[in-house]
Amino acid sequence: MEYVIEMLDIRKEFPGIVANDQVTLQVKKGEIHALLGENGAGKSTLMNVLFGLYQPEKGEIRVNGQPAHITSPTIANKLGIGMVHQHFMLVDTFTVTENIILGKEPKSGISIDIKKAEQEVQEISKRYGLAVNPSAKIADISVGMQQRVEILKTLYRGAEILIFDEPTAVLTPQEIKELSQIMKNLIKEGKSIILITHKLKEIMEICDRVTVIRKGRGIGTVDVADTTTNELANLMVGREVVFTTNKGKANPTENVLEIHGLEVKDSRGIDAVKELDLTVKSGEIVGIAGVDGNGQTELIEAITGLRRAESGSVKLNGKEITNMKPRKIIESGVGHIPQDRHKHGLVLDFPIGENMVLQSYYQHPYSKNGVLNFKEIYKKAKLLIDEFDVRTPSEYTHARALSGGNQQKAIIGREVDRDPDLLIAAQPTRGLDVGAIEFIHKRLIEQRDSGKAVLLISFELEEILNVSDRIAVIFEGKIVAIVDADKTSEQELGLLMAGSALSEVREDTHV
Amino acid sequence: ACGTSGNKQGGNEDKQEDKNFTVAMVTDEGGVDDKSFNQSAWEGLTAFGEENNLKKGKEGYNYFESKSEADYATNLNTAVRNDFDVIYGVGYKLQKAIEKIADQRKDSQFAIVDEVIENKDNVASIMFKEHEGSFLVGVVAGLMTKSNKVGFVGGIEGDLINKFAAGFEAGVKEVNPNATVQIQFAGTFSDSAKGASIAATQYSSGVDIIYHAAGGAGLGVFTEAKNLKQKDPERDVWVIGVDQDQHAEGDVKVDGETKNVTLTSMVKRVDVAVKEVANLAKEGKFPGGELVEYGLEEDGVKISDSQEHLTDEVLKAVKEYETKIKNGEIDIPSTLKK
Amino acid sequence: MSKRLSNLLIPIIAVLLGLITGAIIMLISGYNPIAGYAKLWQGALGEPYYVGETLRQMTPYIFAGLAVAFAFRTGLFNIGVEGQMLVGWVASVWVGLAFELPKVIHLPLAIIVAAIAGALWGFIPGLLKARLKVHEVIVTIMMNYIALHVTNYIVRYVLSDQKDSTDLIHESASLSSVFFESITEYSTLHYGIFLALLGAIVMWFILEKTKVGFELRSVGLNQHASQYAGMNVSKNIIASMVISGAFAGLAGAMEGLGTFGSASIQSGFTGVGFDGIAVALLGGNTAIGVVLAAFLFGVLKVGALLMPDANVPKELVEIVIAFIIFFVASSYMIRLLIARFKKGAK
Amino acid sequence: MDVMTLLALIISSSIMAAAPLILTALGGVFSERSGIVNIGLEGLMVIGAFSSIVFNLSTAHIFGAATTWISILFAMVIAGIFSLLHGLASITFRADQVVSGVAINFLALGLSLFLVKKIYGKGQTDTILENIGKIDIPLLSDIPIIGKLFFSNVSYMAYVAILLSFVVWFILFKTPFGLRLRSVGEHPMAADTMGINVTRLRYIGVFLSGVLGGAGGAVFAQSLTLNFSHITITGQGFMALAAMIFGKWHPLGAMGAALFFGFAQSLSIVAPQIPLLANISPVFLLIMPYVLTILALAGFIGRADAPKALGEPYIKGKR
Ligand SMILES: Nc1ncnc2c1ncn2[C@@H]1O[C@H](COP(=O)(O)OP(=O)(O)OP(=O)(O)O)[C@@H](O)[C@H]1O
Ligand SMILES: Nc1ncnc2c1ncn2[C@@H]1O[C@H](COP(=O)(O)OP(=O)(O)OP(=O)(O)O)[C@@H](O)[C@H]1O
Ligand SMILES: [Mg+2]
Ligand SMILES: [Mg+2]
Repeated sequence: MEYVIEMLDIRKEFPGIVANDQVTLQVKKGEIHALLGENGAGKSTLMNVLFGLYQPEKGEIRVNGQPAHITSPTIANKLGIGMVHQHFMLVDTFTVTENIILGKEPKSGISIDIKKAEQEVQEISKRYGLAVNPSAKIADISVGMQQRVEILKTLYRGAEILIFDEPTAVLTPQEIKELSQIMKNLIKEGKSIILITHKLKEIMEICDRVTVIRKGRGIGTVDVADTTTNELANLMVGREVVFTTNKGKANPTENVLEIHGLEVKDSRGIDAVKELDLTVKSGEIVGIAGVDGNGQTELIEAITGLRRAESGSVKLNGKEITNMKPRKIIESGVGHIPQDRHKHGLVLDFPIGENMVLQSYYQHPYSKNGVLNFKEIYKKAKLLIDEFDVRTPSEYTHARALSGGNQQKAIIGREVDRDPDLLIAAQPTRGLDVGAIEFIHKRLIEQRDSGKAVLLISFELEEILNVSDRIAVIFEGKIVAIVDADKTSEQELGLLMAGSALSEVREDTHV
Repeated sequence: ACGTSGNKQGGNEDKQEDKNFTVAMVTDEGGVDDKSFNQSAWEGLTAFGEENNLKKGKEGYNYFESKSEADYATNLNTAVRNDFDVIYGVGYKLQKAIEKIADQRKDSQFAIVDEVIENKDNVASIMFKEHEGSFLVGVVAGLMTKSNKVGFVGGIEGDLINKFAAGFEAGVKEVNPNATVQIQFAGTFSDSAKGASIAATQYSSGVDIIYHAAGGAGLGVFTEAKNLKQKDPERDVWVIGVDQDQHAEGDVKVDGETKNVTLTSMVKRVDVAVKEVANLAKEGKFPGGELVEYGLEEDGVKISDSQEHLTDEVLKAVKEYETKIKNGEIDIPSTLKK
Repeated sequence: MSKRLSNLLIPIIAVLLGLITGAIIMLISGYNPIAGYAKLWQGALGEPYYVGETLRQMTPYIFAGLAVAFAFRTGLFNIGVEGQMLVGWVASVWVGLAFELPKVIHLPLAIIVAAIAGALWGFIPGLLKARLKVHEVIVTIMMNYIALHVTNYIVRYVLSDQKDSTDLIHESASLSSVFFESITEYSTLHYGIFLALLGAIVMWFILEKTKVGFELRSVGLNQHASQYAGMNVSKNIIASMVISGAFAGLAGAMEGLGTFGSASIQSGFTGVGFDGIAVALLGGNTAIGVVLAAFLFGVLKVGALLMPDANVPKELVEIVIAFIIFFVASSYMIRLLIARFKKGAK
Repeated sequence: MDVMTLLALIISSSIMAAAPLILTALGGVFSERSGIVNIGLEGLMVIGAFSSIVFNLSTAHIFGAATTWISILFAMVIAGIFSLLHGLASITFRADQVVSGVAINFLALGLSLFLVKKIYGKGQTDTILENIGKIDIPLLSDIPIIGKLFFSNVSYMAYVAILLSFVVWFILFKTPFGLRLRSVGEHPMAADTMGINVTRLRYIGVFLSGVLGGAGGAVFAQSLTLNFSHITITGQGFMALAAMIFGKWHPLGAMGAALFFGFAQSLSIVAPQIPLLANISPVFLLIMPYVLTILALAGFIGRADAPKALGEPYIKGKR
């Protein structure tokens, strides 16, 4: 069998850590090959080696049977390798077209022929079904569209082998469906794909073979047809993994969060949340389902005091907290796992230990008379790191050095530990491996069971359905329906999220 | 003081042997070749050294350059530690440093240029009557202006610069009571762009002669005058230079021909003063505790030797006033009326 | 090699490389580098007197460096140290002249007022940055010029009777030290050096040990996360500029109460504020680093004054300083060199 | 003075004073758009001023009236080469860019004064005779009113500077080179993955800042001081830096900001001639340009976003 890509016995070290060791990956032409592993297992590192961003300490790479020295992305590009990175490589201030043509610009005279470029972009985007607006600024478009831009970048360069590093982690269900279709189209065109994902279901659905890495070591490659999700999960984690989250019935009591007639504008001054009403009781998890960009972010920011509420009221345990300072709100008992952990959740250049007290550093016992007590801080950090299974060399390691999953676990540990009456969790499991997801879901339910209120925002319906007790569907800044989790379905939610009224939906499904 | 002064080179004994009579100076931030009073002072020292067969350096005559105000004291002390017989501080800015060190080093002799230090027996003060020289160039300007408008561009307002302005204004008024004098300060001694802008403003308001006492900002005044000359070779635009003969600064090429816009300059002979004080000291007549003033009489200020633009009439008038001033017939203000 | 060792070794190598480069330049242009450096050494550390001067020169550099470093650590670039220093200087002299009080009150008062003046000068760019997002680099540059002209005006028309310099401050507000004068043969070294070292400790303590410092660093590294964590970003930006300005003001007090004992009209910037940028960054924006870098600067600046004795023009010293800065900044290159050297050894 | 004369005066001296700042700020735009902080602009102007004056003095007898222009070109080359030192330190050796810029400033001044002493044996050069003079621009200056206000008593160089900002705008925003340069300053890793040579582009950015900073210094020296000494360039580079930030790293913005500085400056100088302002205390006039700038910033300019990767050395694979 001929392989388009062979990575043989690769070893890659970082100072103090071996990210890849004895990893072998062989990709056949025309297949979708999954790369599976826990957070921090070394998947991205391996792909960065293939893409020429890192040089391996050991091992051999062959492209189409020929040994290749991929010392830079330029060489990778020349060899027909394109990569869609886990963290997008897009210039925010450029337009879609500019990002795509960068480095390979069509010219008229000495200037860029932007018309021609836009046409070309249109053409490719049609051919593979990747709808984008060529003249929009990256900063203004949705994450889904940004990802399509990333794919277009590789296609524009004529890539034959595409690497997708966790492409679905940031997408809505609708977008994920579209992406699967796109990948199938690509395969049809004779391209090969390496797909990194934590979603076993996706692997089962669209991949041909899977290579598993555990703690930097290659475990092996299996045919998808010959395996099950459970087996994959066990391979990856090295132990038995339980899938469906076991939770008992909710015991909602008093209202913890009460929102009435809330109106919030977004950064451009446009109404994002309109006359929104919502209540979350202690002892229940309310999930907010909705397509990205329907006011979820603004809603959270208004609750947490990060964004001004134009009108309406937000009460916590019966007390008005509308437009109070963020710290006051935090102190009144709100915890927040932010959606963007790099930007909002962590100070990446702080040690992980200090990140653990980012909200509480000024309180007892971390601080006394304005002086910090680092002993206490790091004691606490160590406890949380152990309890929440944050994999880090030490509590003194900078947060930046941790893998995404471990960063997230650290944040969750921090928030849960503060024991807030209301815990807002925005996309808490984005980009995490199954083990970690399982862990986090358990923690959220624990919070509920100990009588806290939990507000869960997620684009993943499966997560919403599994974890929530009640589900509020948000559409264009309004809660358009509230349903019980055990009395609804993915289909129903999908329709509601697209703007259909509950009455219509229920009629349709029941008749 | 010697006991504690820790002069390593054996101090007193050496001094008694017939060691050379040595002199040194400490410059202000302008540096020793500033085309201005530091340079002039150094020329004086050099002349003194050569006359007395001294070598540059520790055993003869030397200078210490200051790069910032903080260096004054260090340099002065270094000079003291090298046992120079007279140590000059050039520029009013060194006043405080000399005052302090003169108290600590009572055995050393100091002289300060452009400032008065009173009640210290080991410090001589050398002052110039800039207002007298400025009066003379004021006379020139007053007589030569055709528009009856002349200008003065100063650097940073202060006692010293005000002397120039006051003398100049008085000179102009003396010979031409109808003339007006526009006085403006650039607020800087270094920004020539600003000097040029001020000059542009003054010239376009009808001024035809500008006297500057603005150091580097004054270069901008020359530049503007030259620009105007280049545009309109017939136009009367003049600059009066300061401190040294700034004739060369006024050279301008107009249509391939070199013209000159430096009407004259007010020259300040720091060299003369420095040399004279050195000679006095050598003869054992160091004017410690005294103020030595250098005016027209003492050859300390004068009108430059480049006088090609001045008519005989003007030169005659200058001569007349020179005599009058020397005879003390005229009282020239040294401060600006507010 | 242990990290600590290489952290120590790198600046030393950098300084050596800078000196070697300087030597090469001296050789090429026909000067004697050995004589030149011998003079540099003598003029900086060779005699008690010069040690005194070097330490005195180092004093304002420490404060200026701390000011720049403090702002940098909190994500701000304070180019305005020069101006903040000037206002601090004049403010300290004003207090030194205006009152006659017992030393225990007068001196601290003068120092505090200088810090407040500098802080105020830093407050303005801080406020504009925090409230209106105006870039602090431009505002602080402009504030420098404003400080220059305003302090000149104050010296001339407020603190003196239209003179170019104020009188000497009252002894009760002076930092000058008879003891230091006696052991350093009349150098201008004053008690300010202790304040400066204390200042370094204070900066270290504030930044590394207090909750205020925690917030400031956090905001400096990631405003967004800090805001999410409930910190008041605007308040911290202002606080940072105010504290930075206070340090700069103290640099001014060192000159006003220590070195000069007066304030005089400045025809241009003193340069101490700008050198402070180099000091801070050479010192890696840490307190101890700033102290060491300030010492280096003190040595070079003061030692340079004697170099003309070896016929080396003073400009050459500037060139040497520039190269030392280059090499210290390019520590990556030195790391590479060390690595290669070690490989060669193996 | 009548209003027309006053206005003409203010405008022409604004433009004249702005020209060197515009050129230098444009240089800053190139460097910082490529992600390299350049507070060495001051030093680059020093080198430009120095080399143009030396060149001018030594070749005026050969080139005659063309000397000034050739001197500018010469200064551009020299300062361009000089700036590569900043590139070497901050790009290749990953030095802190601010420190490296500070070093550039030290080195430029030290080196040029050292050389002046070596060449001329004194602290400053002689005065040049071929200088950038003021002219009335042919034809344009004949336009009624506008001609007198905008095209009289200016230099060609001033208009070259203004035109150049449009050229730079075109280069940055319309050509592949500009796109690449900006991408390197915003997201070098992204650029790298697109096959763009980050290092090379940053060097070019820095080199262009040297070239233009050199031009700025050359224009300043040859039109205003006409000689070179330690006070020739005193803070203009920092003003250019301010103009660049004020102009939000945009060539036209930088030009506007430089013109604004020029305007504020000349307004303060002309003020004694304006009845309304004649009695203001001189200290207010001295600080006026800077206060006006701060007010303008606070009033309607507001936040400026620097290129995202500004100041960060690009290290492959760093997250
Ligand atoms: N540039 C780097 N410097 C130091 N360590 C690194 C670097 N990049 C990755 N690592 C470490 O290498 C290991 C593998 O990281 P990698 O990003 O490849 O994991 P991953 O499998 O992609 O995880 P995730 O699923 O969270 O994306 C982790 O422990 C990570 O902390
Ligand atoms: N062009 C420049 N020249 C010199 N220094 C600069 C320049 N741009 C930024 N700096 C300084 O470096 C520091 C870090 O810049 P950076 O843009 O990361 O600041 P920031 O705190 O993230 O601000 P913002 O919220 O505006 O992004 C800034 O405080 C700034 O003053
Ligand atoms: Mg990854
Ligand atoms: Mg930023």
